[in-house]
Amino acid sequence: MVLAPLVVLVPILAATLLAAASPFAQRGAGLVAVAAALGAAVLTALVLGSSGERGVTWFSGWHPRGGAAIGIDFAPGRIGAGLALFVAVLAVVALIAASRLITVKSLAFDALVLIFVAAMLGFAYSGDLFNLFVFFELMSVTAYVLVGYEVGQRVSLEGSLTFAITNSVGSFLLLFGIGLLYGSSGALNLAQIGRALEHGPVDTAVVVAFALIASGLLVKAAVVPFHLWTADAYAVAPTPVCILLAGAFSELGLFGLFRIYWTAFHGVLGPDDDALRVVLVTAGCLTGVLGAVMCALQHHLKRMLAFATIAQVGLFLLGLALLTADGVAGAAVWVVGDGLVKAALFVIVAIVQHRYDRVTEGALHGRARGLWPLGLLFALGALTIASLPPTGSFLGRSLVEDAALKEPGYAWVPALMALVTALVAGTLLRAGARVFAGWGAPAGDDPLATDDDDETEDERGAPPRSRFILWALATVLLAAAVGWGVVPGLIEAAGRAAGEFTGTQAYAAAVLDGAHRAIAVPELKSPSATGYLYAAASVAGALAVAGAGLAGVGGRMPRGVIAARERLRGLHNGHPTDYVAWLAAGAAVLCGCLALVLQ
Amino acid sequence: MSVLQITALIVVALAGTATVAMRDPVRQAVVAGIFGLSLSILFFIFGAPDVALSQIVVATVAVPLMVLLALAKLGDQGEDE
Amino acid sequence: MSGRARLAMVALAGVALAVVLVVAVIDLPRPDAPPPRSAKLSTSVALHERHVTNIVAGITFDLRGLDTLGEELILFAAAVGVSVLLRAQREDSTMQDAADAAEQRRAQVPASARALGAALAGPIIVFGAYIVAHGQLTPGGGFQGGVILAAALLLVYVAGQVLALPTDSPVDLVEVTEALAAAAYGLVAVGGLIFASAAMTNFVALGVTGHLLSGGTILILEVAVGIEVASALTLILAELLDQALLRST
Amino acid sequence: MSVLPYLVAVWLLLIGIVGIVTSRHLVHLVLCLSVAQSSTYVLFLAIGYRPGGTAPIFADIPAGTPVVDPVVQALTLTDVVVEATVTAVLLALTVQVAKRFGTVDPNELGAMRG
Repeated sequence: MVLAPLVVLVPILAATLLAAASPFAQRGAGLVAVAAALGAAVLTALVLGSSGERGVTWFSGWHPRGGAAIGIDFAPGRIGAGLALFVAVLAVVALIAASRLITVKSLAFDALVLIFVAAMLGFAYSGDLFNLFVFFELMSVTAYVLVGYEVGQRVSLEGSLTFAITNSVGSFLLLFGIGLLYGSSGALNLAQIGRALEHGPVDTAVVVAFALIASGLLVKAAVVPFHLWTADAYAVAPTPVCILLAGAFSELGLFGLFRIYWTAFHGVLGPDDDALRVVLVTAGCLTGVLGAVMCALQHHLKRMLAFATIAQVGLFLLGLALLTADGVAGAAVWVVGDGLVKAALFVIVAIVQHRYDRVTEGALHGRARGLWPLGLLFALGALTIASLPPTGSFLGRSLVEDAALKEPGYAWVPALMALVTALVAGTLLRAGARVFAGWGAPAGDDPLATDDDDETEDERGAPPRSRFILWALATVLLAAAVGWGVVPGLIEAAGRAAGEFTGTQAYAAAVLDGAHRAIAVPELKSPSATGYLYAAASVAGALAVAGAGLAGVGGRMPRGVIAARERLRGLHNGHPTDYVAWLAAGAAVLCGCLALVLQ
Repeated sequence: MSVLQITALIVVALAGTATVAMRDPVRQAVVAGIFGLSLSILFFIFGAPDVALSQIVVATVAVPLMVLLALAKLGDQGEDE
Repeated sequence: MSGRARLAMVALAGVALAVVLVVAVIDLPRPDAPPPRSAKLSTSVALHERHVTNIVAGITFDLRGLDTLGEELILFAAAVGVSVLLRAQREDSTMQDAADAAEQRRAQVPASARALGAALAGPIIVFGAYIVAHGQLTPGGGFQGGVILAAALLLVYVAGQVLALPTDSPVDLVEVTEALAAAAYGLVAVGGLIFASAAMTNFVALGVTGHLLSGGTILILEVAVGIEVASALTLILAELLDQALLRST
Repeated sequence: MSVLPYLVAVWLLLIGIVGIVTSRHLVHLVLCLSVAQSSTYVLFLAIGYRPGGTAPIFADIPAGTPVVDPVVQALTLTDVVVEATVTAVLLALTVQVAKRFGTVDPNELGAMRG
């Protein structure tokens, strides 16, 4: 396995060489960035193809001695390798979109995107806890800069600053947790930590270490109450960056958390996983519901998509928090399908924004009638989020539903997921109908929504030839999102990958002893009648929500509801100090809950 | 644990608190430098000379220079907050 | 949220976190526990198989070299990022203003100070280079030496030696150097893949433990990191300094 | 007394967070962040420390001498660099915010909200 290190090194070398060439500003060097991303995509595909139980690479060739690691390893497994492939594909999409959307693009932008991507790929592969932190920081630092790339905008700068402050605090919590864990286990390699803790007592240091690591990663994943920075940053980032942030960045936070859980903590916390499940499922529910409600209150299209991302992250967390291989398989399929749709929707919004210089529902009302084919694509994307069969989102969601129905006491999860997706998809449909068809009452006056002077300068006035590529990109992404659900053999592959992901002992044996152990592969079924029923409910709900929105139901709310709504919106006030206070409170609650329930 | 170590730890805790408590950014930059130096002394005492050297160059050269240049940029605005 | 509500919230959260964290740290093994096996193994591997006397350097640049690559890239990304964030603004104001201000400033620096700066810069550069090159033997290394080098370069800058040159070319030069130094680290990692069995594996003669030219690729990496750190920090400080100079116009 | 280093680490983390939340000036906030981050240095080095162990440098001590844990020192080195770079990026953002919008008070941010 010489390939895995190259996956990270290729974009890194391309980025540094691009930066070295930047003072000479050669035209066409942007192609180098796309080529590097394509190269990384091919390499990740090869790694996925060859990653099985033996897919462990030790840097500098320092293999573990007597079960103790001395170096750093890449041990992606099929889930990590698959996620890396997905990230690399999104990177290609983002860089192509960037070449059309950002006119004052410097080579520095391409270099930063490539470093960002390299960090995400390294994060997906690494099997060492501290190394995960290093890639996590690298991801974050580049993301702060990329979000604030359009320094001319007040909102971009503020979004970037808030993002940087809250995520820095999150990373301190993560690092503190890593320190506690090293103190208790004497190891940094995930597999070795798992073995060291396995037979020990569940002591407070271990539980608190888990809670702190979870807090740090949930900040990245945008889970309530750590999510407050997310919409501020995602709504203002350049669209190519949004594709990567909304499609993969948050999801990587969840991936990191559950990878650490399954490799390092499952052995010691596994016997109490009922309690852990309750805590994590609760967080997932809150995130899904809050994200969906906030999404419905937005008029700014990119901010709407940002809250849609938060809501979906809550649902992915629900699937993963079941702590079963079934849930992991479902979430993995769903994440990819959803990321593709999200990317397509961001591209569509960018086309509209770029054409009309506006990005709020009210200002765009009926203006985009001429772009009606794009409106159809947008509607298809919205319905995909409501898990229209046979899309990838539908397949992933029905797998998660089955996983929830298998767990006693979680039969209500499918209904909640249908509710959340209906609300999110309905909101998007409402916005699409207003923008592309001019249907319904114009969006109400929204004192808090940003005015339209905040248009992104850099995305304005690109050359006209650009449009074809963007349209093609949106179409291809949507086609991929639909096609993802009917890929032959996907269910079996996801099941095997999830079985491997959750096989704590087999992972440790592969990493530390180079030995092969059998894994338990979950039995997954194709979507059943129940799955179709929930999907139909979701789609119907989405249409109802859209209809109600267009009919102006939102404007005639009882006073109490309006007050509650304003309160909720007031929480997302853009003050980093408030956000950090919520973050600290969330971490305290998580640490306290876990310390109480797991002892 | 030796008296030296205990003293260094207490000094670090106090200097950290002072850094947070100092509301005026220029003075705070100075106190932060002292805090950084006290940390590096602590690292020396705890057998980590490499980290101590890094901490010295970061706390006495890199960060104060960056902060003071940034404050120079902010100018009067920063003073009266 | 009002200031008071926020304070109350963070106070509550802080107290709760304090209780949990204190209970957690009390649980940690006491210092008299034996050191972890991985740590003992790392020490003996670095000393005997990597021929370095400074174990921390051995771990930083070889056993955990991937972390250090990531760390260099964080620095690289930050330097590129700071120039992206600040440059857009610099282009708003005319470059001429900045150059004029610099010229004016230079005139204000007494000749004796400039001479002192120039005189000090030499020894500091030698000292920084010494620290960079001996990292595998004694405390110090690329990072620490690199910061010292950056300080020396800044001294030269402030002393007005460089400002006589056209304004952007030194910064460009630093940018290119910085990117190439970051690339060098990546290339050494790839070199391990080509000349040895795995990425980042040493592929240079290890030398005799305790000698200056020992440790194989570690010395190369120390130098690459030294250059990277010096140029990245110079770039960051120069961007901030330009900002400060702009204000005086 | 052997828990004292750990307690100092906890204290620095919490006081740093309190400083961030109560901050009225972005530069002050950035320095509070660095205080919070320094808690992790203290924690790591405290975990690696062994009474009687010397620094892990075999330039002038014989091989086999008990030393403190060198791994945590390598981690802390990385951490120190990360802190300096994050500080640089945050200060650059602060300078831009101040220059363009005339405020350094984090509570006056939030052009986009709700």
